[in-house]
Amino acid sequence: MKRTLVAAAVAALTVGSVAHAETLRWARAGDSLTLDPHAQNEGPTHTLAHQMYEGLLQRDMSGEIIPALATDWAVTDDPTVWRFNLREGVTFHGGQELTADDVVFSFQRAKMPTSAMKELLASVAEIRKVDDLTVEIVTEGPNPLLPANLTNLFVMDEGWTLENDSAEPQDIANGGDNYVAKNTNGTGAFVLESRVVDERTVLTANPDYWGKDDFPMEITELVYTPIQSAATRVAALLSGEVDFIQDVPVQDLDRVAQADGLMVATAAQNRVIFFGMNQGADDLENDNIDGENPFAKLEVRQAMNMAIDREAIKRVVMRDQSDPTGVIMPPFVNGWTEALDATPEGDAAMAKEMIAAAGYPDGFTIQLDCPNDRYINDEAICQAVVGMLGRAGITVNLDAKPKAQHFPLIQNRTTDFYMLGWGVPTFDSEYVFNFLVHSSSDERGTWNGTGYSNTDVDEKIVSLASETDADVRNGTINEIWEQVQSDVLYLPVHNQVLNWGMSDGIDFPVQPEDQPHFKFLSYSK
Amino acid sequence: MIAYIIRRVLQGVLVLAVVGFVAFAMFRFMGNPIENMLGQEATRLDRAALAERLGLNDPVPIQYLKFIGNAAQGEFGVSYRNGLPVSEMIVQRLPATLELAFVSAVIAVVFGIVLGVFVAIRRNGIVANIVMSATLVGVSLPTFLIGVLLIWIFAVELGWLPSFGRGETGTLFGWQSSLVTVSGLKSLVLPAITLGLYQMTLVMRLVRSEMLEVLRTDYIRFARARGLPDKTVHFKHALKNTLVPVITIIGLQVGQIAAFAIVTETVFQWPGVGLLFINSIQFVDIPVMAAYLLLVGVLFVSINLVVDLLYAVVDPRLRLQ
Amino acid sequence: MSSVQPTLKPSISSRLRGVWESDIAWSFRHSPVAMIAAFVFLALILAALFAPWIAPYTPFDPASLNLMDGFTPPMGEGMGSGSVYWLGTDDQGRDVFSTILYGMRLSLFIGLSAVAFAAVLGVTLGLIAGYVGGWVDALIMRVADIQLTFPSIMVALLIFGIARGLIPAEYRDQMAVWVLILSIGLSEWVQFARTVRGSAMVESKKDYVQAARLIGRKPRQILFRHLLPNVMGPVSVIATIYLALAIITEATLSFLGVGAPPTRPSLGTLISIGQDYLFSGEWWILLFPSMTLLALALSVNLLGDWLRDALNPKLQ
Amino acid sequence: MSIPNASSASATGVQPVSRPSSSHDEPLLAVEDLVVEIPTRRGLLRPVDGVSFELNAGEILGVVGESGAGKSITGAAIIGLLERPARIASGSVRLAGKRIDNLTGDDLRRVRGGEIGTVFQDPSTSLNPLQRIGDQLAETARQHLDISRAESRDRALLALQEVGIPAAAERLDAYPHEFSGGMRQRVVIALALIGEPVLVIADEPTTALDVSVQAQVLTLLKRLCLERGTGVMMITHDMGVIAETTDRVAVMYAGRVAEIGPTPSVLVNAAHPYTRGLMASTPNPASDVAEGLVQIPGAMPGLLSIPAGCAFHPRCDRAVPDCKQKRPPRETINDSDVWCWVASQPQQARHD
Repeated sequence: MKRTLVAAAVAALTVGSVAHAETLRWARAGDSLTLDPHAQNEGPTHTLAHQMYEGLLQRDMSGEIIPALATDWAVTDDPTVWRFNLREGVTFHGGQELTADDVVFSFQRAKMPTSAMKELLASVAEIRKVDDLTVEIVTEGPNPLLPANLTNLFVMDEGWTLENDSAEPQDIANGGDNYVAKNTNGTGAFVLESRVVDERTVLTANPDYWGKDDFPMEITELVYTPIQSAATRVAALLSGEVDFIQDVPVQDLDRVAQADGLMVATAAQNRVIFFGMNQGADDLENDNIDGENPFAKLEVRQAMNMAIDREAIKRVVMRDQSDPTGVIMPPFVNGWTEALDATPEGDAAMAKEMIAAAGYPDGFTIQLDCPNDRYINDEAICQAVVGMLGRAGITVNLDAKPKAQHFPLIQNRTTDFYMLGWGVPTFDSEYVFNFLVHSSSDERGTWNGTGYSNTDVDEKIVSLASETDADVRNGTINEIWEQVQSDVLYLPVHNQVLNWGMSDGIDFPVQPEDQPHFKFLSYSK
Repeated sequence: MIAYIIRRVLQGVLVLAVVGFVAFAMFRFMGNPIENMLGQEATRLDRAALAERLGLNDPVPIQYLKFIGNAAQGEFGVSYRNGLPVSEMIVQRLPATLELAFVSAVIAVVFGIVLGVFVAIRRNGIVANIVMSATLVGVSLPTFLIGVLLIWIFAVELGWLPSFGRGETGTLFGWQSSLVTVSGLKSLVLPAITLGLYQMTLVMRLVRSEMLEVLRTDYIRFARARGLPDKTVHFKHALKNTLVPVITIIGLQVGQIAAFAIVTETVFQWPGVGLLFINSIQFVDIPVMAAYLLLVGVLFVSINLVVDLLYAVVDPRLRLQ
Repeated sequence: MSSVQPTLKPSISSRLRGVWESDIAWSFRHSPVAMIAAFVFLALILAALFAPWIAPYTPFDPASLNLMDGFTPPMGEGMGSGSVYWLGTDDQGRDVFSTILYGMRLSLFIGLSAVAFAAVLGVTLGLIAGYVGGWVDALIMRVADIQLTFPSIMVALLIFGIARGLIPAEYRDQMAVWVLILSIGLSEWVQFARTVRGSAMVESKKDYVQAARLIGRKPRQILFRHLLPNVMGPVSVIATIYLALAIITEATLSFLGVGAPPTRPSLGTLISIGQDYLFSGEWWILLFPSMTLLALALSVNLLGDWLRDALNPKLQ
Repeated sequence: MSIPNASSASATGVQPVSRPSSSHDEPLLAVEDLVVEIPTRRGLLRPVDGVSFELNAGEILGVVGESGAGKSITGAAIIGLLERPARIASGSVRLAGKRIDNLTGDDLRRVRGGEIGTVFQDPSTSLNPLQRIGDQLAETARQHLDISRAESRDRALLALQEVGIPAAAERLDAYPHEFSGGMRQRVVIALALIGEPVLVIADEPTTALDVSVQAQVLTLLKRLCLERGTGVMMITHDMGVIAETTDRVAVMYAGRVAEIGPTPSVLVNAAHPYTRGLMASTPNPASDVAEGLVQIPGAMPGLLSIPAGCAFHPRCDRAVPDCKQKRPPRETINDSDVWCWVASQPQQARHD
């Protein structure tokens, strides 16, 4: 009762003091790993970096690409050359003027061997300065998707970086503790005030920000605290110790939404959850069928696809916070169609019959490898699927473990049946095909743990990279999807839904990549 | 005495070496740091190159020897997770853990001894029996549950105390301390109780049973027969004689406090080395895990030594050995 | 520590045992706390033992679960099947009551086995150390010191980590239980060894042991026929208290993610699942398993307390 | 083992005001019909059952009996050190005419150590192992004598010198484990006497000691008490100690006094059949020959099975029917008080 009053008072205060001197206390599960903008390619690290650094382009709160340091961009007459015009009058926090040299320097830095961002620039052959406010990026072959790869590539000040001996990105494998891992000098909306790693990072609004009239910019101080335990994170929000949290456990959404002074914002996430089956092997490691691989039979895979009751998972495990799907890409992705997304009707009895018909009247036993600290309710989803497959006659032994032990299994092709989640930062099907559909090789198919290998499909995938005709390209994408779907390459489960919990009165839509850009935040009431 | 200390220190070093080796043998089963260090776009070649550069392909004994060699020079490498020097991270985190452990140890010892003496003297009293049973509840529920329940009651429902973190810190004797600010002290309450409750119960029960033993000894009867007041008999004569086993247990429990600090720090987001350790396990941050285990080992060895030396202070009979 | 040991001589032990046991019985009859604790403990043991007959559902069989019944409140009807669940269901649609019974069975099995393992190991090493003395004693006790400085949770984490790497994946589900037993047991043997060693050192100096030695009894016979019965009192006290500790430790390990597998949850696993639902209103998932664990641990602890006092002739 | 005269004089010279004045007709200690009960689940035990005796100032009274006869419990009851659930059920204990069996709190503490000193059997367990003996002495002295901390230290030194601890000044700072058994018991005696009591209850003071030092300690205790006029209740099962030390002796059997009288007459001319049996089973200290030792048949009954009437009757070769039914009355034979139906009658063969 008392707390409610306090919360109400706090809310009233919030309403009263309009847009000035607003402190936002923000918590999520993990901390940024480094302040060096090119040293890690990882969500929370990018999120923090986005507050202080900017790239040529960025995605807004709805996922659309908008101008940032570049005001406009286009392919030149040469389809392998992109030209970017830089914004005038932009200064770094340290006062330095932004020039094309800084951009060239930053891109070259991001392509260095110790950079974590270099894969995103793999197709970039050269970056060059045209004049002080113009740069050109040359790609190896036409790359219609280049802009999508540039939204997380941050621009640093060349002089400042070199002065502080940080020409190369922080190299963890080589005792790499550098200046820019602890200090920042970006062009972004917020300036680093203080930071204690894993504990507390304080940012203040950048008074000289170029976009201070273009964005709400209502927060004056941003305090970021990682809180690892989900229960404690929710408790901190409920008790009013923080104003904004990411990663709200789905079961606590109602409680947060109903609490006085708090609300939940929801949006579909750019991440699909699915199961992979090792259908390429002659025999499986951990099954009870000798000499043959039940996953190699299409009927078995179809039956399993049918056995999974996605609606039940959504209703119970995900508390309606998921979007069941029949394809392994989120709806934002180029190539997505409603027909592909349609889920098969869950029918355990039918599935059982099909498995019997495929030669396993008594079913069979397999092992499911599942992470327990990576996706929303990952272990619970696996458990539910174990039960569903059990009713279809497949006995599943569940082995749930931390992601650090789970992912190497997929990388090393030592799992028969596994869970994986996938986000598509380029918002295009090619990215999915490259990693998940193409035959596993050094370059492509690195996350394809299914042993699936189809030369025809592989060729089509490779052709996508250099196809400049959008219609032709989309046609090929559709063909590949048709093949993938009819082969039941994966068992899609759902697209994750993002939930942010926050104080009432904050107007802040959920960003599909889970990247809050706080310059967009405004206090609505 | 000095020879004794040197011998104990050497034994301690041996113990540390063994522990370190076991730990290193275990690290390879904890997962692969590469997946966490590279983004999902990394190619197989990138992964192989990084593994090679980190020395992860070396046999365990080689990795171990490298670590020991560097550690001997005070060099613990950088964290795989965030690239910061491990020694710097530990130095930064240690005050929080030491402070939490210290406060909960004080709670455990002070309340444990006072309540222990009380329940021993009033052995059949109603209040003593209630105290005995009530404190048992504390050891009959797992620590993490007690922590979460405390958060629920005192942070969420009542809103009296913070649910996470250390609050404001001030500088005390050159380190960042929560003991000097109001919000820091408030932040300490719940984690310290969570961590200290179990130890308190243990100390209390031990003091009780030792007191009951001692109160039956001839020298206590003789002290009474000489007309010494109860207060002198209980606290000066009896309590001091219970201290040797109590010191032993407290010394050993410091290790338990360090271990349970992992759980408590996770629940309360207490920015200490325990939380750091859990983070490193999840990330397979081998340099941090190795340094942490070494630190804990050093802590245990020194505590054991201190305990042995304390015996001699408390009990003159042990000084001769 | 060593003084809890009853002062019995084997020569008259047979005569006294009857009396002694009836002493225990008397003390038991006159301790309401002990009687209630014993009743609760016995009831829980029986419930766990006969879980397959008592439990209305089979929570360890994933195929029998109806996911749509998940989060049914106590006495509520499942949305999927319409079945009524006395204590509600958890996130997987498992009947909480049945799961508690099966989970308790697992927790008790782990706890009892771990303590038995620790007791056998500790008593054997303690007897040998105390009886043989010399460098054997020094070695065993030094190992014990090292072991003792390492908190049980750490030991368990280490063993679990190693076992995880060594055991083939297909056996992991079953092995988890044995690894838990091994790791909890290994972290608890020291107290047994220390106590037994102390008693064995005292006893082995006594006339009857010297006599047995003189008439040519083998050390093993002396150890097990003569010394062992004398240390059973304190050993049983330690065992009770450690049983409670083992069950709690298992729960904590589950919280740290190295406990029983989620498809066969122990009481501890259930609690760490349940604590996710503390704020969300599904209180029954946390409350009932916690109460059961509390009842179990509390009754064992209270019995241990009573036994300690009852076995200590000086305190009667 | 010589004791400076001056010091002993000064020690005995100080007489606290609270010291009970002992008039000639009032005995120093008068125990009247003392009954100690222990309620147990098998019934009420009476380890002390109607014990009466008197002890005069400066007198050494021996209390002798087999173990379990109730000697020590009688001693503990007098200084209020019975351990629960044992309790004084009836009877009285008077010290110089003042009842002390119902004292509590500070009054009880004043009696303990201040008026009645105690010496326990085993010096190795009687002293707090963690406290310097000087501190133990000084602490006790301060408790009973109105003196300062510095004075108490002098007192402690004096006390140690009196009991013949060599280099006493240095040994004040020693811990108990640094003393031999005999020396420790001397310290215990010093502790018992430092509060200047009028009575010392010595419970088997030499039993745990080496035979070689038993006599020395005994002599010391006797001499110190004689010098100060302190009465001594000497509890022992050793007839030799009785013979050498005591003025009078009380013989206890199964929680009751069988016979009490001047030591020589009890030793030589015991009236009670049990005392006779006891004497007959003890080697005569005067002769080295162990010949003619006779065991009393049977054993002393346990507290649960004390027979009606005279507790000794099942083992008594002179028992008459009265012995089996009625508790014997007190009777004065020679100089002794005897509780027996047949003691006054001429000895004859057992009939029935």
